[in-house]
Amino acid sequence: MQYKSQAVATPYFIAAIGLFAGQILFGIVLGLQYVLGDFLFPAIPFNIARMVHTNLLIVWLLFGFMGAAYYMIPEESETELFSPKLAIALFWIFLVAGALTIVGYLAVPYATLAQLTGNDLLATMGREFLEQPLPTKLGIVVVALAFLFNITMTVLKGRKTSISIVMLLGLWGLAVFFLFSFYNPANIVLDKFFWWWVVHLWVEGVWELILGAMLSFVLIKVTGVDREVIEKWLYVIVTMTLISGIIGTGHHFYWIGAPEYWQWWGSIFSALEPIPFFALTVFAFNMVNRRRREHPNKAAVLWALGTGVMSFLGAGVWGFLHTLAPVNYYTHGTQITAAHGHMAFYGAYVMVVLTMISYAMPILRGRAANSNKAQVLEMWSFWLMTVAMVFITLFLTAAGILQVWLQRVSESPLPFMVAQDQISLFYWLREGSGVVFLIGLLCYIASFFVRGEEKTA
Amino acid sequence: MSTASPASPASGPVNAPQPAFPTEDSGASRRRLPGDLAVWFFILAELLAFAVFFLSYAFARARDVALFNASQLTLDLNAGAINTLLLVTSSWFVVRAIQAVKRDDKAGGVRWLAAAMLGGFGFLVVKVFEYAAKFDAGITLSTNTFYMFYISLTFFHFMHVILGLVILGVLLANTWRGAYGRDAYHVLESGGAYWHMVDLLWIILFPLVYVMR
Amino acid sequence: MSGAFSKSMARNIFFGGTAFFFFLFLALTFDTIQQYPKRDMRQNITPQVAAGKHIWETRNCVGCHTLMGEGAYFAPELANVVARLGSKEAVKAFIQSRPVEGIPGRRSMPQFNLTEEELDAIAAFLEHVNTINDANWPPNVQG
Amino acid sequence: MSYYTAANRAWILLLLATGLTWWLGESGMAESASVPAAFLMLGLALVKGVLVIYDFMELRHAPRMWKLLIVGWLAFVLSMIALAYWTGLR
Repeated sequence: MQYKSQAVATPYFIAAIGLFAGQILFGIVLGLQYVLGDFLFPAIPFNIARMVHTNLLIVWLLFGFMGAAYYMIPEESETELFSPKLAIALFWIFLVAGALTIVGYLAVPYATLAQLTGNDLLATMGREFLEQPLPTKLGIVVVALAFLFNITMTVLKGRKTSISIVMLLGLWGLAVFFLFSFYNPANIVLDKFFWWWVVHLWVEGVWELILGAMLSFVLIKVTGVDREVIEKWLYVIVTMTLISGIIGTGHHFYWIGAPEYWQWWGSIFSALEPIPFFALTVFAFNMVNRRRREHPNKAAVLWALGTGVMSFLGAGVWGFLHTLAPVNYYTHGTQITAAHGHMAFYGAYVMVVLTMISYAMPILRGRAANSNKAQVLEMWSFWLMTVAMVFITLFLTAAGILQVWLQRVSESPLPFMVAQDQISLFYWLREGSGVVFLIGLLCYIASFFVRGEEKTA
Repeated sequence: MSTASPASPASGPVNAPQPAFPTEDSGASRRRLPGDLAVWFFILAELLAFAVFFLSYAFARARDVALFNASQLTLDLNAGAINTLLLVTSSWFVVRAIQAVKRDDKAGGVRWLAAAMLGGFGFLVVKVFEYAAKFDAGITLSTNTFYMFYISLTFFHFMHVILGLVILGVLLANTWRGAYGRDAYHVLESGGAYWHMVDLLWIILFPLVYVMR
Repeated sequence: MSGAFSKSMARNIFFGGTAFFFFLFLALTFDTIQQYPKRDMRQNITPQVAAGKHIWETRNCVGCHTLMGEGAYFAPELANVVARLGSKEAVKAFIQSRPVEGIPGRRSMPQFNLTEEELDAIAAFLEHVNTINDANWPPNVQG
Repeated sequence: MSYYTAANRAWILLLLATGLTWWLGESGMAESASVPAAFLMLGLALVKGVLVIYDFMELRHAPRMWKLLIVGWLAFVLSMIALAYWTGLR
């Protein structure tokens, strides 16, 4: 660790992994509810568990992004963090606010929570992924602004690299587009249109800048390839991302009341969206092949390569699978979407955060890399989680294809619930894969506690 | 006959600020990609986006030829043709500007670039009149599939012309400042390549949307 | 190839390209908003429909159902539920009749204990959604 | 021919080809002789495109990969348009 203040990243990474574990536990509950409908009912109905599952995902990824920024930015800027104290204070504020929100979801009925937290003053709750109570949303804005202030000041007083610029742009974009979560008109068509300005422009826009910057940072460190080369690639990839992804938002506007031309604009530009992900894969492998050093942290290299491949498969291939309007007409809102969502989030964002943690945590703990034993266990966790996710995706895709067939294409379409009963076998298989994923995650956590001969920094 | 002689003043590799992009067939360093490699990647991306757009139009037309032919008749063929002439000529002006700068003829570079921008502005003016007539007639993106494509394609291209003009403006200012010359025309070539791409796209767009039936 | 690819050029293209496509997106958004009055049936958004949307949100219905295909995939699509069940009354009756303890072994909808007024509102909201021009989606009445 | 004159020649040819395309449309040829006229126009677009690529973009002496990519793009797009036109005839 080159700069003392990078140490503030440690609690962020630990919190991220803790919340990740929570997310997966609730994922297992959800998967079980798909096949045993009354599991935990009425104590934790499906919608509550799902809210916890998705909100925890968002929150822990944000913890990961912030931790990554606190780790990367001082090193990139070649200066100490503007205010480490602020970073620590924000950590506790964000963690407590996040925990209270989850407790709120689980402890009181959602309608009561809405009433208690001032949803009648400004109704923002109850929309997918934006279920957080008003104080939490405001808290996110405050924490994000203070965090951005801290990071931006650090960059301004130090060296300004392309990686910092792309990272900052991504983080600022994240904060700015979140503001659309406060816009909730009574007109559902308008509501849905601008809801995507948060959700799509996050995950298929500015988050990809953060992803690119994080991956580039780790690749520079573990391969020793010239910064110039990596930063050029970074620019090419993020350019491709945004020129396809911004208009690509249109693939969400097909069936929610927007004009029909979005079916063309959305299809054409989202057909190009796999290209940047493909470039990312080529980039990761190319850099690792051209490496000028053998970094002792093999696990981090594996995660970096995994990010390239899995984000291309999950976001690129599985996204393209159902993005063209004529296909999407039949697959919209089915398990196909769920399949894509799972692999895309895992392949792109979960894996890049784990890449960063894998690279940075040993250094934060005072060594260049973990012991061989610990790394072997971590690689096991990589394969367990990744293979499990591939199977989750395949089973959900199979379930989705069957669902589309039975419920939408067939001559005598079956009602939703009848079709669901027909495909429960795939839900069982998915649940099994989910358990394997959980085992992989437990291995991952265990790898932090494995001792053995350590490689000195 | 059409190979540039190494002795010709500007086209030889001697003056190129950047070494050639090496390929197996590069036969010494004769073969050279003008401009910055980054710009060529961008051009490829743009060409790809337009290709998907053009083909979407072509195959959508094949499914409803009567509608497309009927709607196409309402377009202003003359405006389209004039715009082709303007863009082609403007592109040629840019070539002349680069040739001038390669001779260290700064004033010539400025003049030709200004003329090229004038051509681009002319294109925009013609197009604005054309749009005004269409919008007055109550035509929007949602009128029918043909007009959806007509407005989408031409407007997408229209914005590229605007971007190209911004780029030409920057190049003009830099040429004026004397930033380019015999040994530094790399950026100028990059911007020029982009402007030629805008031209190339219109060369396909014009017959496709305005004339072919 | 070193040098033929300059980072500053790549950076300029990134900023220029991003601004370009964002402006294009804004232009399309502007047109969309112009077109909305013809498609979103806003003339039918009564205070009751607005109240219904509020019920929809505060009961987190989207956590199980989809609405125009967006939401969770655990329970049926609701944009066309009025058409599927036949009437607003049927929708109200369905919501009202959910057993508190659920149905053993089956996916169950919670009993929300809505008042008559709230039931009317949510039904009015769902009826409104049913009339929105969403390009003929879903493909059939089953959603 | 040096590339100074190559560009000038390209410009003249481009003007002529544009005029021809315009005449095909304006004279009603595109209407009456639609199939030959359409393919003639696509051919003209190919010639014009190659002129722009070779003499304006200066790819005539560029590395083969790049020349092939851009000309290949042009040929691909035009032939797919021709294919689409042909499927629309029935």
